[in-house]
Amino acid sequence: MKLFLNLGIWLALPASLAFAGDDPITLESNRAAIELVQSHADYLWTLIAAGLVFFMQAGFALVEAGFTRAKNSINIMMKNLMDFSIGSIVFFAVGFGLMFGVSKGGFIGTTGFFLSDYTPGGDPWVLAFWMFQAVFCATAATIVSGAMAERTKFIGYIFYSIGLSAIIYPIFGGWAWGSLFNGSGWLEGLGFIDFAGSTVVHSVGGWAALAGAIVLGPRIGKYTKDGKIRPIPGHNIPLAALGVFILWLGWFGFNPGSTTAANKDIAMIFVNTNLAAAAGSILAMITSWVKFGKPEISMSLNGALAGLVAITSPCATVSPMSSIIIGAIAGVIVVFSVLFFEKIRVDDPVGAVSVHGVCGAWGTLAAGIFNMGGTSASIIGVQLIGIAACFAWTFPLAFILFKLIDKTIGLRVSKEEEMTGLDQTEHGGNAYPDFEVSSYIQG
Amino acid sequence: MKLFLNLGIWLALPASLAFAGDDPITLESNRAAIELVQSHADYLWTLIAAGLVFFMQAGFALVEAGFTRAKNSINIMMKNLMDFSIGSIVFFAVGFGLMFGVSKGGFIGTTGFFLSDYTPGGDPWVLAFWMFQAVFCATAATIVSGAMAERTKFIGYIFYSIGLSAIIYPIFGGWAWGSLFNGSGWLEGLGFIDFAGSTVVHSVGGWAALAGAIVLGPRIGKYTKDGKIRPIPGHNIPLAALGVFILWLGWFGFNPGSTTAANKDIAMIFVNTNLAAAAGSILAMITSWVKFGKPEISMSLNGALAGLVAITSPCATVSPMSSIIIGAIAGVIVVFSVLFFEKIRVDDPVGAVSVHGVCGAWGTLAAGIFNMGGTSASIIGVQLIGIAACFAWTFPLAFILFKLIDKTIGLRVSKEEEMTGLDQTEHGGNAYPDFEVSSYIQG
Amino acid sequence: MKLFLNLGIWLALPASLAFAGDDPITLESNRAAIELVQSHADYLWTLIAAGLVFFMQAGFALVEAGFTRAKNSINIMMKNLMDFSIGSIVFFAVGFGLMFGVSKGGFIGTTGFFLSDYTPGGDPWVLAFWMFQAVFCATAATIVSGAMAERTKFIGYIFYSIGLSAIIYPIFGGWAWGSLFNGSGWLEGLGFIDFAGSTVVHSVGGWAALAGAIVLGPRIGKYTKDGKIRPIPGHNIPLAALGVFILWLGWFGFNPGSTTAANKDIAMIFVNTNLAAAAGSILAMITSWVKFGKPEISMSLNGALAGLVAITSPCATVSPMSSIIIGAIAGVIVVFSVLFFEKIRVDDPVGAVSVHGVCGAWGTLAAGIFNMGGTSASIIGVQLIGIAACFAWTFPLAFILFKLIDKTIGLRVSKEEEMTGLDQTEHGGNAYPDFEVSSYIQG
Amino acid sequence: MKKIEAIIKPFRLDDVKEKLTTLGINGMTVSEVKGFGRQKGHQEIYRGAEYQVDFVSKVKVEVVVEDSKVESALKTIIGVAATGKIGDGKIFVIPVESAVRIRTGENGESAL
Amino acid sequence: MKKIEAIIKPFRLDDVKEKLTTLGINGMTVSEVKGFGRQKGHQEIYRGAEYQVDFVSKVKVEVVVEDSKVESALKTIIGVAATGKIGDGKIFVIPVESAVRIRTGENGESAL
Amino acid sequence: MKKIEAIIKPFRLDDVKEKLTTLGINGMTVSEVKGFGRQKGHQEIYRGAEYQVDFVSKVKVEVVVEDSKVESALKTIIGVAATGKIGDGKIFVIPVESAVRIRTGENGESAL
Ligand SMILES: Nc1ncnc2c1ncn2[C@@H]1O[C@H](COP(=O)(O)OP(=O)(O)O)[C@@H](O)[C@H]1O
Ligand SMILES: Nc1ncnc2c1ncn2[C@@H]1O[C@H](COP(=O)(O)OP(=O)(O)O)[C@@H](O)[C@H]1O
Ligand SMILES: Nc1ncnc2c1ncn2[C@@H]1O[C@H](COP(=O)(O)OP(=O)(O)O)[C@@H](O)[C@H]1O
Repeated sequence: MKLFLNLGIWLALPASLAFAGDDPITLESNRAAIELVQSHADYLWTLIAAGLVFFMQAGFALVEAGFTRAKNSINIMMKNLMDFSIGSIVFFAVGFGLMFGVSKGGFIGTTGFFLSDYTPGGDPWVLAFWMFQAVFCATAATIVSGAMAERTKFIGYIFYSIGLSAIIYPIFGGWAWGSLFNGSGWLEGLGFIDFAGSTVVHSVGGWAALAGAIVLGPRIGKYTKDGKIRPIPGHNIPLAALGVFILWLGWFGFNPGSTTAANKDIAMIFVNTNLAAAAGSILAMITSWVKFGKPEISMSLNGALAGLVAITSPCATVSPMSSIIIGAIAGVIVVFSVLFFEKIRVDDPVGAVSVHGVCGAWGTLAAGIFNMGGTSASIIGVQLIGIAACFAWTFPLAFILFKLIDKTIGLRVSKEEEMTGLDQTEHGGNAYPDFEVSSYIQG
Repeated sequence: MKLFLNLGIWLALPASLAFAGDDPITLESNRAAIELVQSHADYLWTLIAAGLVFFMQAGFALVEAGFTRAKNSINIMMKNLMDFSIGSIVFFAVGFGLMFGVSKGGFIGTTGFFLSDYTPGGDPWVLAFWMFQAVFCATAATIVSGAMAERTKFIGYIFYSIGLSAIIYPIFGGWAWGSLFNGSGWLEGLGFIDFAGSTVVHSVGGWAALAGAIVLGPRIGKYTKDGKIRPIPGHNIPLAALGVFILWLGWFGFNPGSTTAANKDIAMIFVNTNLAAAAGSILAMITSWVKFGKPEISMSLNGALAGLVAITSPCATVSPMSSIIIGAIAGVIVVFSVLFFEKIRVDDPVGAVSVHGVCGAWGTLAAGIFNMGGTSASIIGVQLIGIAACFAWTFPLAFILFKLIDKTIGLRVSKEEEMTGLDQTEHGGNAYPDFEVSSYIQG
Repeated sequence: MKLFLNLGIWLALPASLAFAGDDPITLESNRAAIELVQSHADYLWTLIAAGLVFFMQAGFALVEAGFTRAKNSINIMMKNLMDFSIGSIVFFAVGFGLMFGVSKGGFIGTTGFFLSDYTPGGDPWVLAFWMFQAVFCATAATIVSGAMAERTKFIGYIFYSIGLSAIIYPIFGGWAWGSLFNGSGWLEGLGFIDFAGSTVVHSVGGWAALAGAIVLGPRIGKYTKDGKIRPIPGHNIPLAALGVFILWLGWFGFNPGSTTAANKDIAMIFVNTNLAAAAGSILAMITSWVKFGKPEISMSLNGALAGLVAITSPCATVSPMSSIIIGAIAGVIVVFSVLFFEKIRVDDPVGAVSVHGVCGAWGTLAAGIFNMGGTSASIIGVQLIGIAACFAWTFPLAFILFKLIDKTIGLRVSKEEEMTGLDQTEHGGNAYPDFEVSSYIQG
Repeated sequence: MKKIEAIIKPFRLDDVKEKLTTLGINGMTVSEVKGFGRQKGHQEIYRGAEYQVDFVSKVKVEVVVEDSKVESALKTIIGVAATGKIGDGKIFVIPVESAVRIRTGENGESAL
Repeated sequence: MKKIEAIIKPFRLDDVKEKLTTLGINGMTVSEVKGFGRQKGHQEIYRGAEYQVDFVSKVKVEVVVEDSKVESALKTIIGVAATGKIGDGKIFVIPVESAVRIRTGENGESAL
Repeated sequence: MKKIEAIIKPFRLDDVKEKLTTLGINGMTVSEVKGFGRQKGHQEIYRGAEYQVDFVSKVKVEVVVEDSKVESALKTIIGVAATGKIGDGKIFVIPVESAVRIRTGENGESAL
């Protein structure tokens, strides 16, 4: 620490200052010093925000575990731990380069693998930027876990996770955000607005989740022989609720942090993020109340997430009042979307497809409609192109990836294993050995 | 993101710089740049602190759920989710204006509803400030939830929550803090010291909680026919403890963040906050040990919160040593206060009245007694006026509000519903379907 | 708040500015203003980081509770609450002075007790610095709790906790970090590199944990009469996993925060911390997979912590690529280390000795081996001296401390109490009264 | 000797226990069970799907008594456990051939 | 009257319950039990140590019926609970001397 | 056939199980129960209020055996479950009229 505190102070002061003794203070040296201090604030904010987004991993893990059965909790924690861990390494080695490297025709990055853009002593900004982008990539990856819960082979999941972090997410991301670093994407070229990633992160995750849920098929017991829907209640609602609070907190890094600069913009982004989440949870609650006769919690929790996902794209370009509207609409959409996918026999235990896929698309469209700078057919058109491009790229590719895994190492566990629970069969463990746990819904 | 990173950089650099090409650098332009960078730091801190205070919602939810029975966990999560969500919208529409708008005679704000003080392109400070104030309002609202746990009708709770966020909290808040923005309160006019809200936030919440608990009456089974106290053990102590750790963390935003500026003051505030919490938990543990023969956990956890509440008002104006004393006394007070309210048949499952109401009052008084700048009869007198004003305003008003709700839509569930549990009757859910859960204490 | 917001603004602007009216702006006044703003950023970062490290207490509590039996959960929460609370007070009164006071011959500090280095109106840096150091001290203390879980007398544990926070940790810490403030340690004098404390914090905690586990002896039932190892499964794996996510988050304060300055260094430290943790968890998972035939979760979680502990010392002086290697090796080491200590009958329920002691030593060595500035026999030699000094100081001292406690007030509970569970016998409580809980492994 | 198995509503347990003690019945064994019968359970909603939960949580009280005490025990239980509402539960009487106290090896009624 | 105690695999419960109802059996009591038998449990790993979990989780269904229904009840249970795999469980028939409905005090078969 | 119901202290279960196996008893059913008896439970404190927890957690072991094995089984259980302390538990012997193995439909002793 010693070593570095000194160095710390040294760097903390404008470089020029280091030799203040000799160097005369000039207008220019002061200006340089000011810019250095501002850049320190930018680093601080970008990295703190990255930390908050990292914490969302815990939120996703808790929501998924809480909304599924006790016998699969260990498996869920492992998947969430691993898609962040593996995702970090893969994005370091491959993903970042494909997303932000010098671009081939706006379609794919070609440089910056293994963080080669950083050279000791060189400008460390690439490191701060990488960190922020890495947690975004992991978010996209982990969204899928929930939709595939309770029936996916662990090894198969790991291969999917690598595929998404290495290829599916980064390449699409480069189309929309490449120019944030060395790249330049065709989509951003058209003027596509997706400030913090309703489409780039959430829809990519959501559509991949849809592919996964379809390829897997529903859990045993989710539908009765005579085709009726059979709810499979989540085993720990307080944990799920805690997960949503953690995600909400993380979003205060996700959206405002996407400035990657400490400036005054973050205030409005912060407020918009909060108001949309609030409106989303309220409207989802009301909708569930009207439709089911009671204010149902899992829908209300999903509603908050729906509002957050929806505001992710427009958060920096719409007014607080618009944010409330955008979030509220998302809160209604998510309820009907969950029911819809359940009806068409896409078994998504946590509602990932509806929350991230559908509401991500809605938010991206909303960014065009509610744009403070005014909207136009062309602006909305470009947003629609972005939404379509995301689905057209992600869904088929993910579908193929899952099919491939299915045909090779296998994607779904056996009926026996599924009924016994993945904790025991995949990990040889028991999440709650001191409690008598059982779930009768096993087909 | 592209769009904004550029804009980000643009804003991140002193405005004047944007045209550095043309503009000559001057002493004044540098000074302006310095102030801009400082203001960026102020925004950063205010918003990060707001995020930490937001997270306290999760802490409150866990403490309340952990200290109550499994059969009411869903209801508790819903209440905590909703009083933050609804509170955000209500404070946006009404509360903020009443609290910080141009004041009528120091009693009530009259402008700034629906965040009308913000105009696109205008100074965004109001947004950062609103965000910070909104999470404070939600804190006051959520305190009450715990005292009313396990027997309150959900719809009735929602109406209370609106009433507190729209009227009770903001109007009193304006008396003490109005001048932080456009307002000017009569209480602050007298020189009332309540830096971060022992009274403004915690006592308001605590006295409203007292009113709620009284109007509701005790839970079935809390007192035996022959009038003996019957403890109703909380169902998940590890969750409750996690909640306290989260609250403690959140307080590092609550108190130091109340500078709403990135300056050196936050160091002492931070240290004082921590020392008071530590002293509170230790003394509460010792007190429980002496009184009950064992170091009891729920009291020790309450003790930490008691210390935090008590230091909230004086944290910026007392020495670290005084903070230890203030926290320690709070730790003792809270134990006796909990026992007292239990004896007089105010059934407060989590001790909200004692922690927030009583210790909030103690902390406000302590701010006068231990004031670093020296104290005096008049200083203490003003503190007492503030304490009294808070009770005189909050308790009757909240009492009326609860009575009103009780007479109209109803405040308490039926005996049957209470015995079955609110999760099932109010929300049609089951928090732990895979576990065999039961509580024999049902009257 | 009023009072202070004004003062806040006042301080927020460069002092000189306060009289801008009168004072002319000069190059020097601007330079002073710039430095003031930078120092505000330094305060901000140091305190935010301290908050994150504080939150690690919650992480440790959850990991320990999750990896042990339900019947001891209250006791575990109490220990974690108390070693932070008591540790804060003790470090304020004694520890900080011994660690950072003016040093007697590089061995022990002699000034600055009761935070006497701070005088109202004086430079508040000591407060920010104390806060950051206090949470470090508490981390070292709490590490031990896990290794001694499920059989330690509460009162005995409290005395240990005081001993470590007052003497064992601070004195050693002063040897390596004293010069960060008023001290000067012999170890840092040799050029010992331990940026954020793989040795100073983690190995100290780990070796003390080893002493504690040895003095206590294994839990009843851990080894069968015929000497076979009998696993005692943890009762709540989702909580344990949440704990690891929280610890990982906290480490983003622990390592980057150790700059105690807002500068560009934090970017690389942040990235290295994350990559090492990721590599650690992956390799631990693979190792468990190969050795046990299944990817085991408790090992994978320990692997992430192992990577974090290992990178704590070198995080600021090695490349991202090296960080991956360092973390990966830690992930393998931790698995074998856990098995080793189990085999030699050191019963460490959470693996604290392996994670913090062993991997802390590995990380400290790695700081020498992978040093970006190049390495040498002498650099590595000094690292080895530091590692050895840590063990030579901590283990015997802690051993004596535990023996002393054992002989006087007693360190271990009775067989009856252990079998019944500490929640009931030590705290008169029940962590999960609404659930049917039982553990058959009781000897 | 007979074993009396009473399936009752959980919140009646305290009173049943108390009253039995007054009869000089020194011991009993209790367990949580799920009951299915005329009392038809309730609806739950999860993510929009309603479903019927048929089982009602009940408590099973098992008490072994000498034949002479059976009658009074039955009366007592009925007396305190009855709320008059559907779902109050059942009592079954089952023959017990012998009882042993593990601690002492005592056999027969003295073992109770 | 007899008490039929069937120890079955948890996920067969729904069907057993359904089928018994069709026999006009209006009630039963269910509890979670741990079973030990030929079906030998499974291996678990925790922190590197493998260990055998002997017990398999089962469900115990207790249903008291008039003598005339015993045969059909047994057949029904066997019919739906059998999967042909080891561990399907057992059924025991135990005499019941009397049954009472707590709510009404009714005695004998009408109490069922 | 008889059903032996033994209510024992949880941590004696492993040994009881082991010893019974040596008698060639291939199966048993175990469940968690709350016991009430001479062993009087314990005090708990919550938020300052002390209260008596009357119930002690016990384990109920149910094993059905042919008549010939009853004696030895009883002896064995008493042998291993006795600690000499109050609360060791009870054993009750209950007649069983028939036993069926669900998997095969086998009846009688061969079903055990
Ligand atoms: N034939 C039976 N065998 C075993 N238990 C039964 C039987 N019938 C009812 N029960 C138990 O008694 C409880 C109450 O019975 P139910 O028919 O709901 O109401 P009531 O006791 O008023 O008739 C049921 O929940 C079940 O646990
Ligand atoms: N003698 C017995 N007494 C009581 N319960 C038994 C007995 N034998 C078996 N069981 C119960 O029946 C279940 C199934 O028995 P098992 O031998 O595993 O398979 P199967 O039913 O195919 O013979 C066991 O898990 C246990 O709960
Ligand atoms: N009459 C009874 N009927 C059913 N179970 C009983 C009866 N008496 C005791 N038990 C069970 O036996 C357990 C031990 O009995 P207890 O009187 O506490 O000690 P001991 O076995 O030494 O006499 C009790 O906890 C209870 O579960």
